[in-house]
Amino acid sequence: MTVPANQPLLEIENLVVHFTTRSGIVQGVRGVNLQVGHGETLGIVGESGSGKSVTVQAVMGLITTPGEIVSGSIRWKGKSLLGAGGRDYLEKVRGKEITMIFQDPMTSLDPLFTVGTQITEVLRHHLGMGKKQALRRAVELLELVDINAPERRLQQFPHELSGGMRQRVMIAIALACEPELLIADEPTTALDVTIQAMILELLAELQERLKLSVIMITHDLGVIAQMSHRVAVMYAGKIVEVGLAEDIFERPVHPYTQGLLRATPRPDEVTERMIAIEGVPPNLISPPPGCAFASRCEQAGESCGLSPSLTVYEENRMVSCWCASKKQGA
Amino acid sequence: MDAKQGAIESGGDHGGGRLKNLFLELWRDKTGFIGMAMIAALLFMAVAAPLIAPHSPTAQNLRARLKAPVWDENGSWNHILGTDNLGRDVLSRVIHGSRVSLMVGASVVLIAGAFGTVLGLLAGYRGGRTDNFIMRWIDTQVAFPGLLIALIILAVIGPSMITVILVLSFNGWMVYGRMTRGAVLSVRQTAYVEAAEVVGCSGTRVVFRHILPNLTSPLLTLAILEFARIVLAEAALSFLGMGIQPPATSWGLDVASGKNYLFRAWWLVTFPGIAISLTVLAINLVASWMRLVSDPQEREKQFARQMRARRKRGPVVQEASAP
Amino acid sequence: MGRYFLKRLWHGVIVIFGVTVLVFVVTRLVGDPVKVMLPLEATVEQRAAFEKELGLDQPIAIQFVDFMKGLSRLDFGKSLWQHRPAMQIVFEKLPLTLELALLGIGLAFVLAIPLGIISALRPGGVSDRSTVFVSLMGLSIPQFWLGLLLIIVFAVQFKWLPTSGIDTPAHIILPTITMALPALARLVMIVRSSMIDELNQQYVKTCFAKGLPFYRVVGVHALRNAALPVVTLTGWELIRAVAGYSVVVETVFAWPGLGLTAIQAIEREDLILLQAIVFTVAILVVLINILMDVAYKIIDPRLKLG
Amino acid sequence: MKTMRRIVWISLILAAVLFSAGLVGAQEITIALGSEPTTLDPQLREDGGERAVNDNVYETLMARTPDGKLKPGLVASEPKLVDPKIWEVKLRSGIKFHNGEPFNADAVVYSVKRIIDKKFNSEQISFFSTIVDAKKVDDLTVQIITDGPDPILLSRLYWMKMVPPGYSKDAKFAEAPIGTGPYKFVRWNRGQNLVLEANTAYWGEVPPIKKVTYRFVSDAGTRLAGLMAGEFDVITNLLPEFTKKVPQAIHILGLEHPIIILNADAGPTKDARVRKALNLAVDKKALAEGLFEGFAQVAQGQLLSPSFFGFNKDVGPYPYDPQQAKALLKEAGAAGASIEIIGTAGRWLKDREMVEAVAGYWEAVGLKPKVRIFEFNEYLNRLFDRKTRADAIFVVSSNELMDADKSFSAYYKAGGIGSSNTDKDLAGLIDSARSETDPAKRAALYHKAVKHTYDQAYFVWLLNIEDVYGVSKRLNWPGRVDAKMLVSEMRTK
Repeated sequence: MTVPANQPLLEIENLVVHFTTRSGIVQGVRGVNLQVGHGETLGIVGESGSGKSVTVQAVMGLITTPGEIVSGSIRWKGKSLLGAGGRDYLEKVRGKEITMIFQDPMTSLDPLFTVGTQITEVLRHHLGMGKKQALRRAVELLELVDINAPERRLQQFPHELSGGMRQRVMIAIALACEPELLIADEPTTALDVTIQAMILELLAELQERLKLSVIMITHDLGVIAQMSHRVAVMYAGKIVEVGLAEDIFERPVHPYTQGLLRATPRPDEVTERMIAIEGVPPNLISPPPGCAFASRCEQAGESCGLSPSLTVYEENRMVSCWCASKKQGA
Repeated sequence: MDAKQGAIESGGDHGGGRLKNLFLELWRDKTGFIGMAMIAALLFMAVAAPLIAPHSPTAQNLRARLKAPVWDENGSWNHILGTDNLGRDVLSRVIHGSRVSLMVGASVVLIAGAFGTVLGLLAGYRGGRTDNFIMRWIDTQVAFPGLLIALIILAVIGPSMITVILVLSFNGWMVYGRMTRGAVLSVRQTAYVEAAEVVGCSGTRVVFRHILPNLTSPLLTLAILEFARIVLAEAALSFLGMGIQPPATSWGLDVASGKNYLFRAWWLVTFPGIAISLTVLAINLVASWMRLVSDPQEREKQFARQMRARRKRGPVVQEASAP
Repeated sequence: MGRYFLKRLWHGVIVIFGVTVLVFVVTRLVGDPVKVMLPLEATVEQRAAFEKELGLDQPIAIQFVDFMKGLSRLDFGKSLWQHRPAMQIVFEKLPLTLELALLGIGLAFVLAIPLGIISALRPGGVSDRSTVFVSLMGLSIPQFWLGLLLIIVFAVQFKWLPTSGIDTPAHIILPTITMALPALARLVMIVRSSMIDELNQQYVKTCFAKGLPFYRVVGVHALRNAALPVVTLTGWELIRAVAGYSVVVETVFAWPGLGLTAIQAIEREDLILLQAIVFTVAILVVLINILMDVAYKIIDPRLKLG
Repeated sequence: MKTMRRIVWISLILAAVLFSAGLVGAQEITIALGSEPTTLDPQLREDGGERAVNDNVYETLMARTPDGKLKPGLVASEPKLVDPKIWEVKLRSGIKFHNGEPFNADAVVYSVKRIIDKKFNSEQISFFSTIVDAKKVDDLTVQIITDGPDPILLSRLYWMKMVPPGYSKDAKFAEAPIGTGPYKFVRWNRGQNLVLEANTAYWGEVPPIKKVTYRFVSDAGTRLAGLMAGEFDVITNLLPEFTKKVPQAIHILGLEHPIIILNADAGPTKDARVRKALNLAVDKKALAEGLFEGFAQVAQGQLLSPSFFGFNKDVGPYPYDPQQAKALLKEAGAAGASIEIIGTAGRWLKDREMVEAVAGYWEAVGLKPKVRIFEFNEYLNRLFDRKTRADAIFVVSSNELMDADKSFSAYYKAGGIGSSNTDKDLAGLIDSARSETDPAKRAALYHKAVKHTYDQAYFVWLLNIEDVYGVSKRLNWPGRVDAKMLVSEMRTK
C-alpha cells in the first residue's frame, strides 16, 4: 500500500493509557500526540516514568493488565491499530512493518531456543520463507549487524553470547523482514559505554542505509544528540516540547527542557557545577491540575493553573507551556 | 482514594504498619481471606475438638448404627451427619479426626519438604559428585517398597502417629528433591546467580537468598498436592494397623474404614473426604495469596483484572491484543 | 552424549544392585514367612520343619550367597506363595501394570497441558478458578471412591463398560480414568503455576513484538520454558504408578498388576517374589529417571548433564 | 406385504438369539472369588481360592452332606477300625480319573503317601499329622495307619483329596488339575479367569450346569457391582451391609468363630471373676444384629458350632449383664483396671470393628481398655509369643475338620499355639479325648472340657459368623455348612 509522501508513517493522537493499581489509577500517558515520517529518527527523551516506554508499547499492542489504552488513536499508514479491526491489522504489521528492540538483552531472548531459530521463525511466519532460505537470510542479517562467524552463532544459545552481541541479535531479528519503522526502547541502557557507542553507530548506519524510520527512546540526552533528527521531550505522561534536534539543543524553549539540558554535562562547553532541577516528578495517581511541571518551574505564573496544550511555537517547533507562548507572542 | 492514602501506600512499610498492612492486603484479596478464615476454623476445630463435638468420638451404640444424616428421612438431629458402622457420631469423628490429619499432613509436608528441598538445592547447586550421589540415593529410595520401610519403622517404634509421620516423610521427600534440583539447574545459569557468586556470596547464601526465593511457586504448589496425598496415605497405614491406635481417629482412617460401606452408607466416606478437600482448598487459597503477596507484579495484574471485571459493566474499554 | 549414557547406566546398575541387597537384608531381618504361610493352628514343630525345607533356617550369610548366585542368572527362585519361578510371575504381571501406568499418566499429561495453559492465561478468571477448584477436589478424592463411583455409574447403571477384569480392551477404560484423574489434577496445578511464571517473562513480550502468532508464543516458547517442573512431576507420577502405588486401582478393578502382587507378597512375606518385584521396579525407576534427565537436556540445553 | 415378511424374519432371529442365549446362559455360570488360586495342586497349599476350584475337580474318600454330616465319598462303605492304629477303607469300583487313570488302592496309597511326605512340605500337614502310612490290601482295599488312636481320622479323610499317581508327577499338574470329580479343568488364564466344564463321564450323577467360569475380584464393592451388573452368578464373602442390594443373599452358619483369648496366668484377667465380667459386659446380640446385620449367631460359650463333633448343648452364651459385670469387677478389686486387647485390621471380616466394639462395651462397665490394632505379621508375633501373653487377644478360629480336637488343642489346651492358660486338668481332658476311640465317651470328655472352660471363662466367646454369598436371580443354591462351593449342587432356574 503506497503511502503519499507527506503523510506520516505513524500518527498517535490524544493517546491516554491508565494503570489500575492497588493504590489508585496511575495515568501513565495523559494525551500524547506524535507523528513519525519516512526515514526519520524521532528521539523521545524524558525521565523514567515519564510515559515514553508506555507510548511505544501501546503502538506495538504490548499493553497488558494492569495497563489499558483508555482513549486516543494510533494509526499506521493511515489505518488504525486499535479497536476490533485494528487488532488484525496490528497482528499483520507487528514484527513485519513495525519492529521493536528492548532494553535488557539478557532477558529479551528466549533462553531455550537457538539464535537461528529465533531469527528464522520471524522470516518463516511473516514471509513464508523455507527453512534453508530463512537460514541463509539469517546469516546475512548477522553479517549486517557485524557479528563474526555468523554460521556458528546460529547454533548457539543466548546464554552463550555477550550482552552486546545479544542486542545485535535483537536488531537482526528486528530487521529481518525489512521493517519501515524500528522502535528502540532504551536499547543501550543496559550496556556499558563502549558497546553502547558501537550499537548506536550500527543503528545510525542501518537507519541511513535502509532508509529506516526509527523511534529512539532514552533518558540519555547524549544518545539523542547523536542519533535523532527530531526530538520529543516527555514529562509526566505528556509531550512538553517537540522540534528539530539541533534547535532543541541550541534554544530549548520549555523550562523543563532547559532544566534537562542544564543538568546534562556537555563535552563541548565547560560549565561550573551542573544545576539539578529541584523537586520530584508528580505522583501520576492524582496528577496536579494544569501544567505538571508548574511546581518545579521557576517561570511558573498564575496561567499555569490551566493545563497548556501543545501549540506551534515556531516553524518545526511545538511547546506546551503558557510562558513560552507568551514570550513568542510578545 | 485521596492523596494521603496514596502516600502511605507508596511510603513503604514500617514496624507496626507491616501487620496492619498485611491484614489490609488480606482483606482486599477475598480468596486469601476466605482461605485464612477456613484454616483458622480448622485449627480451632482441632484444638477445641472436645468442646465443640456433639458426642464423644468413641461413644458407640450398635443399635443406632449406620443412621443417615439429618436431612435423610430417617436421619435425626442427634447425629447431624449420621452414625458410622459402630453407631459413633460421624460429625464428632470428623471434628476429632482433624487433629491427627492436620498434624500428620502438616508435619510430613514440613519434614519431607524441607529435607527434600535442601538436598535438591545441594544437588542442583553443587552438581558433579554430590548431585550424582543424591540423585542415586533418590532413585534407590523410590525403588524401595514404601510398605517395607513402614514395616521396619513399625517394628522399631510400634504403631503410632509418629510412625506414620516418619514413614510418610521417609517415603515422600524424593519428589521435592527432584523438583528443586531440576529448578536449581536451570536457575543456576542465570545472570543474577553468577553475579551473586562474583560478588562473593558464600554458597549457602546464594542458594538460600537468591535461588530458593524464586522456587517458591512450584514448591508451594507441590506442598499443597502432597498434603492431600499424605492425609489419604495416612489412612492406608492406620487402617492396616501401623498408624494411630483407637480411640484416636483421623479423616483418612474414617475414609478407609468407610470404604466397604460405600453402597450402604455413602456418608461414612463422603464427609471425611469433604473435610480433606476443604482443608486442601483452604491451604491452596492461602498459598496462592502468599504467592501473590510475594510477587508484586502478579499482585497488581490480579487486582487490575478484578477491577476491569467489575467495570465490565461500565464503558467498554479497548483491550490490547496480548493476554 | 554417549559417555553420559554409559555413566548413567552404570549408576543405574549400582542403584538396582543396592536396592536388591537392601531388600534382601531387610526382609531377612524383619520377615518370618513361615509364620504367615502355615495355618494359625500349625504347631511349632511343623513350622520348624517347614522352615528347614525352605532353607530359611540357614544363617543369613549362606542364604545371601545362594541369592547372589541366583541373581547372576536372574533367577530369584520359586515364589514361596505361588510355588513357581518369581520372575515368571513378574513378567506375567508387569505388562499389565505398565499398560495401565503409561495410559493413565499419559492421558493425564496430555490433558493437563491445555487445561493448565488456559488457566494460566487468565489467572483469577472464571475458567482458572473452576479448573483449580476441580483439580483440588480431584486430588483429594480417595481413588477407591472414584473407582467404585465409575463402576456404579458406567458398569452397573448404564452397563456400557465391564466392572472389572482384563478380558477385553474395554476393560482398561475405567481403570485408566481412575489412574489418570488424580495425576491430571496434580499436573494441571503444576503446569498452571509454572506457566504463570513464564508468561510474565520479558522474552514473551519480545515474541509478541516479533508478531509471532499467539499459539506459538504461548504453546512453544512459554510452554517449553515452563516444561521442567512438569516433566519432573510427570516422571514422578509414572514412577509412583509403576512402583506399586497403583494398588488401589488394581484392587478396585481386579487388575492383576504388579502393585497388588507386591502388597500381597509383603503381607504373605513371600521374600523371593518380593525380591523379584523390587528388582524389576528398580530397573524401571532407573530407566524413567534417565529418561527424565534426557528430557531435561532436550528442554533446557543449558543444563550440563552431571 | 414386504414389511410383514421383514417383521416375521426379525422376530424369528430375535427369538433364536434369546433362546440360545438363554439356553447357553442357563447352563453356564460365573463365580467371583476373593482371591486367585496360587496353585491348583490340591495337596500343596492352604489356599481358599484353590479349594474353591478343586472342591469340584477332586474328590475325597469321605464327604459331607450340605448340613455337615459325614458320608461315604469315594469309599464304598464307612472305613472300619481293624486295630487301634489301623483303619480299613473299602473303595467304590469303576471310578476313573479325568485322564483315564483308574481310581484304585494304588491311587489312594500314593495320594496319602504324597501329602504326608516331609519332602513335599504340604501346608495342610497339620490336618494329617497323625497319619504315618498307607498300605494296599487288594485292588479296592487300603489300610491307613496312624501314630496312635485317631478318632477324627474320618474327618481327615474328608479333607484329603485323591490325586492321579501318574499325571501328578507331571510338571503341569499344578497348572492343569486332573481329578475324579464332577467337573473337568478346561483352561486357566492367570489373572483373568479359570474355566471348568461338566465331566460327562462322571461316576455319579452328571451335574446340570455345563460350564463354570471363575473370576478373581479382591474388592468386595467390585464383586457386588459385578453381581448387580449381571456379570457374576455367585460372589463370595458378601458384606452383610450389601445383602439388601443383591438379587439373593444365601447365608449359612459357617466355620468362623471370632473369640478373645484371656490371659489366665497374669495381669487383671488372672482372676476368674474379671474374666466372667468381661463376658457379661459384651452385648453379643447387639454385635450379631448390629455389626453383622443378623448374619451371625451368638456363640454358645464354646469354640464350636452345633454341627461340630464335641458340641455341648447344655452350655449357652454368657448373658449381657453389665450390672453383674460391674459388681464382679468391684468384688475382684479390678473396677478401673486397664486391659490391653490386641487385634488385627482387614484380615478377617470386621475384625477391627469387633475389637473396637468389645472395647467400647468394656469401657461402659468402667474398665480402661487399651486397644492395639497391629499389622498382621506384628499381630502373629504377639499371638505366638509364649513368654509374655497379652491380657486379651482377638482371633478368628476356623475349624475345617468340624471336630473339637483341632481348635481345642490350638487354643484351649495349655501350651497350644494360641492358648493363654496353664490349666493342667483341661489339657489332660483334651489329650485323653484325642486318644479315645469310642465316639460317645469322646464326646462326653469334650463336653466336660467345654463346661470347665466356660466356668473358668478362659475366653470371651463372641459370635459364630455366617458365610454370606450373593447369588443372581437365575441361580438356585442352598449353600453348605463346610463353606464348600460344589457346583454340582447348583441349579439354574
